[in-house]
Amino acid sequence: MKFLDRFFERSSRHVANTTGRRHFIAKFGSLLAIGTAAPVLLPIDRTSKALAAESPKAGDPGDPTSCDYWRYCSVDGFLCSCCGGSVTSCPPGTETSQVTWVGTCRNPADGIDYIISYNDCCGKHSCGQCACTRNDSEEPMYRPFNNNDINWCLGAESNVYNCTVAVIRGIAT
Amino acid sequence: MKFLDRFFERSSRHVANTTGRRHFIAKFGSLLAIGTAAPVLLPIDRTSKALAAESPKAGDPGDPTSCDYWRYCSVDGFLCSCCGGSVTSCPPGTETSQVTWVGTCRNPADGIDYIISYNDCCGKHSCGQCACTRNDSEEPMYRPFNNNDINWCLGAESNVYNCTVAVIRGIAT
Amino acid sequence: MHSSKKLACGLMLASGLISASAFAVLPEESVGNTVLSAPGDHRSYMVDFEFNNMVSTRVVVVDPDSKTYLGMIPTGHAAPAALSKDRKTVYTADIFFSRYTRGDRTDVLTAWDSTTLSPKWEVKIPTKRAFTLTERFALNTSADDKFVYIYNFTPSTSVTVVDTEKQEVVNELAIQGCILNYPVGDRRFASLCGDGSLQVITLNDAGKEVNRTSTKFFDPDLERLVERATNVGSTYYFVTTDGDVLSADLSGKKPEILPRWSLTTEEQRAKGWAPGGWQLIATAPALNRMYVLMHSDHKPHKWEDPSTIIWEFDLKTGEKMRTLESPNLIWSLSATSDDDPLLLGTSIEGGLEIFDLGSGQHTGTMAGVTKTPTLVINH
Amino acid sequence: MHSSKKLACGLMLASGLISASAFAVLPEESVGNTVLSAPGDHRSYMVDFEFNNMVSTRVVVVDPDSKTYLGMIPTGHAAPAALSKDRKTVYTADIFFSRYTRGDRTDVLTAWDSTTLSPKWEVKIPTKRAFTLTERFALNTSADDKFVYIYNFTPSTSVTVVDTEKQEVVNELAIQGCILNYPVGDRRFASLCGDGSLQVITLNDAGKEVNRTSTKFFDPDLERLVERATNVGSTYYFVTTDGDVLSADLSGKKPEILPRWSLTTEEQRAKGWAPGGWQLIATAPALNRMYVLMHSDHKPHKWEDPSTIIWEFDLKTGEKMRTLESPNLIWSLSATSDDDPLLLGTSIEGGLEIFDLGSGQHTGTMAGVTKTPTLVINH
Repeated sequence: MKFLDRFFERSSRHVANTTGRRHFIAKFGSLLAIGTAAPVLLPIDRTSKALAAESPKAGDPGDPTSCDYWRYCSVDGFLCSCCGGSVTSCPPGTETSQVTWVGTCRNPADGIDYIISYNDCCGKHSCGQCACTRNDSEEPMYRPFNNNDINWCLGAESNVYNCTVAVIRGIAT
Repeated sequence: MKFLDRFFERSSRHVANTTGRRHFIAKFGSLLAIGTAAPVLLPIDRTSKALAAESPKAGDPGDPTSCDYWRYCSVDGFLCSCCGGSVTSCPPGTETSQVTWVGTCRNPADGIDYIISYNDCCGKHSCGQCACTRNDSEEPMYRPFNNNDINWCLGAESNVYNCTVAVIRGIAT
Repeated sequence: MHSSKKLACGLMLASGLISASAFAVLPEESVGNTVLSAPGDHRSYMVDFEFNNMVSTRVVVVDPDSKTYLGMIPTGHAAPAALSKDRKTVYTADIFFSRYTRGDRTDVLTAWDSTTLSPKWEVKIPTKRAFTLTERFALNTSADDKFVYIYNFTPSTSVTVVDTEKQEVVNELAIQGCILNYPVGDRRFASLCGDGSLQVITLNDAGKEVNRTSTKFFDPDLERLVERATNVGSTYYFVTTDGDVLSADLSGKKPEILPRWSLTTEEQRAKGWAPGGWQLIATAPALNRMYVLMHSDHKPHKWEDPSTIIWEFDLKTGEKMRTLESPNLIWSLSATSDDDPLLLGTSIEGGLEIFDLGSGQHTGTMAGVTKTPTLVINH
Repeated sequence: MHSSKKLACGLMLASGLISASAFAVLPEESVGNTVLSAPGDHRSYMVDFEFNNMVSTRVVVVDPDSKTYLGMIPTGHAAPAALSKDRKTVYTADIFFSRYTRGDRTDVLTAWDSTTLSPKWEVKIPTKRAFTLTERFALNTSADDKFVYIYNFTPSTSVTVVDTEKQEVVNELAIQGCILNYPVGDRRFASLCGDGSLQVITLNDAGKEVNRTSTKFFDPDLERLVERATNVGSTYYFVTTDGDVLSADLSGKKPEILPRWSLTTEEQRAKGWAPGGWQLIATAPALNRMYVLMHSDHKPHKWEDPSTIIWEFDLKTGEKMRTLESPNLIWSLSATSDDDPLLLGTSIEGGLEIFDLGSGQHTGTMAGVTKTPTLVINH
């Protein structure tokens, strides 16, 4: 879920560690079920930008409770790692949405571009911790699966948004 | 309704223009219906304190959108005069609670102590404007009709609190 | 003891005081209720998303001339709002859960009286209402106020049609691959599609589809067109994230695509000037001018970032007329439709920024009237 | 084109990259769910009143040792919360309206699992739950966890009794003229009455009243006794706004009123020292000590104002032991019940202030974890 954390986090949270914008041919009308098929991306204008400021640590560098962490390059919402979950786990008592949006983030440790899904955790209201917006690879709403202005608690029993995880789904081509 | 506007209004809003604390023999279990019988007060230790800082205007001095206004000496909540209502009118679409708490405030214009009822306006959630707490004549909750830690939207169709008016109900003895 | 006798004593004592006082004793009062007058041209409605809670949200009603808070409308889960053309009704498309964050979901269209700010009626709608950062074109009325169009996203997309006379749902139109509803006249709305086309659906008086067209509008593989448009009558204006203006006259069954123009000179674009914001454009129909939130240091990831700088354009010539500046960062714009229009901006601090478009002057800020205002809308 | 083939290509390309990298390629992941361990001695629950919204409220669960946000429990309309003695359950007494701010009202007692933070069961209760600034003694469990007591205010006062084994309401006891429920042992609770008495009700295993006593406790015409008490076992401690401590042993059918003592010396009282705050007192049973929020410039209207200064008292001697200081204004206190207790304070900034009671040191602040925390409670 992308939201107005600009209202909350107006500090220098925009880190140019994304690999540019990518276009996803949205298949509206069919659920994008995680686990059955990974989202398909069509990169068109990949640009190499400065990596995150953190000094790389082995494999997966950075602080998952910081908006600067490399996996959050297209996140928009509250970080589950500050909300009782982790970078890949929903907080206690929340349900993972099975529908999601995706971004592509470059890991500064290996220079590889990973496909990251930003699954929303649902069924409790706004966690309110670690609001984080990084919009670089976002597309307008007519390409919804690359848009984070949408509450993606669509594939959950309750559509109420709590926070967002950032999960590696594969490597971008 | 008395609430934590200390969390919001931590400026110097406490004006010592009340006439001391007053005790109300609470009649738990029977509604205090406004319009049928005015609340009865038993003053015990009236003290004369400094009046409000405003220079008195004819009859009813002060700014009804300011927490310093003399009638608000025991108010706790959002001022309806900032919420689309007035000092005696609920905002559009809200319902007046017919159960209320009372305070006694001295009017700096005439030096008279008036009985003020603080009716809550109900059916919409927190107005959020002009939070104002002035607790001087408040009693603990075992004397509920002098307590403003209670949501007084009890005598309304919906018990959701929006803001509070301050209505002259008579003169205190 | 504690009877009305005691009070009578008090009143007698007070009578004694009156004579000694320069003022008459203030009379007893009763509690009144407030009813607003019929909405004037400038009345404004701020949609408050309440990011840090988002369950019970609100629309705050203000008068930007007197800078007065007029009241509020409680809504469910970041509801979009729309105004009837006759100004009598404010519609909100609400979601309610039986246990607030879980349980049974109920979606309703609620019709609020614009003078009492009370609900007049509601109708249950399919539990599909889109739950997004509030979109200006998610909820709209037909020009004759007969129909209300509600955008759905499940992520299948569709539009629910409510007949406001019958107060019932009369249709749900699939708009697969397309989003939102841009209303046109009495019986038509457009949607913006992922393949770069504009889809236009025409209804009959029963709300049934009688015509549907698809017209190429832009190339989504080459540029990003912001879906948050503005219109003057049947002509809709969109901007690309790079600063081009794409517009179309939607009055016919098929859109007439109008010539593309640019908000910026090549020099300005080279300096990094580009649009950015949420509802980043607005039009003042009486002036035939458009207002755009602009960034001088634009980067792709800033396309939804707020700004303090607003450029004014003549819609006839595409010429830049003036620059307006706000003391606070603005995220969304709206202009009034009368002959003495105001431009209104929602600040990221929760306030409303007010500009007089006759003088071009910023006339004031209503600070703190909302928490996270995503939109401001006007009659 | 846009099929899994394409992705397979990507994976092959990636394999090529691996060999050139010093690190192994990160594996694909799936989304997990978090389950908490059984609550330790220090786990804390902050009741967030959310003054600026108050519809969908919350309890935030934190670990003050690691200063970690563990999760949250969504509640309805400023619900009070209580913890079962076996630490397995968190109870909340919620109010829900069908349209959030209007419509049909439903009150429920919700039982949440303290490890999954998910609802285990709920039972509808009379739609009378008190809606006040959250009171510590509005919702409580019996010592054997069989009964939950819910305070009602309409403004008639009563206590709903829920049998947690049957998961049903088994009684509603009128407590006319009295407020709250201070639980005692397995089958008893007290209430504080407007005439200055303590009323004690004893129940049987079916939740029916078998005994009721009333015992004079203080003179409400002479002093104000803050209803927000604290207890060590069956002994309850209250403070007056002037700084006297009134306590009673409630283990028998009739309370034993204990000797009154003062928080202050005459000199301190003359200097203006007096207690003030919301939940302004707390006890650490293992130390047999009490903690009181104190003001040095006390005035009557400050009796609910926050403070940065906490005095520690030995409950056996009534002697003042230490002064603790918080960097932020605290409104409510709680202490843990273990042998290495922490003192916790909710700051008016929404944070949690943490003190180690062994050293008496302030060990940190968890900033911004709530909006308006009225209470913090502990196992």
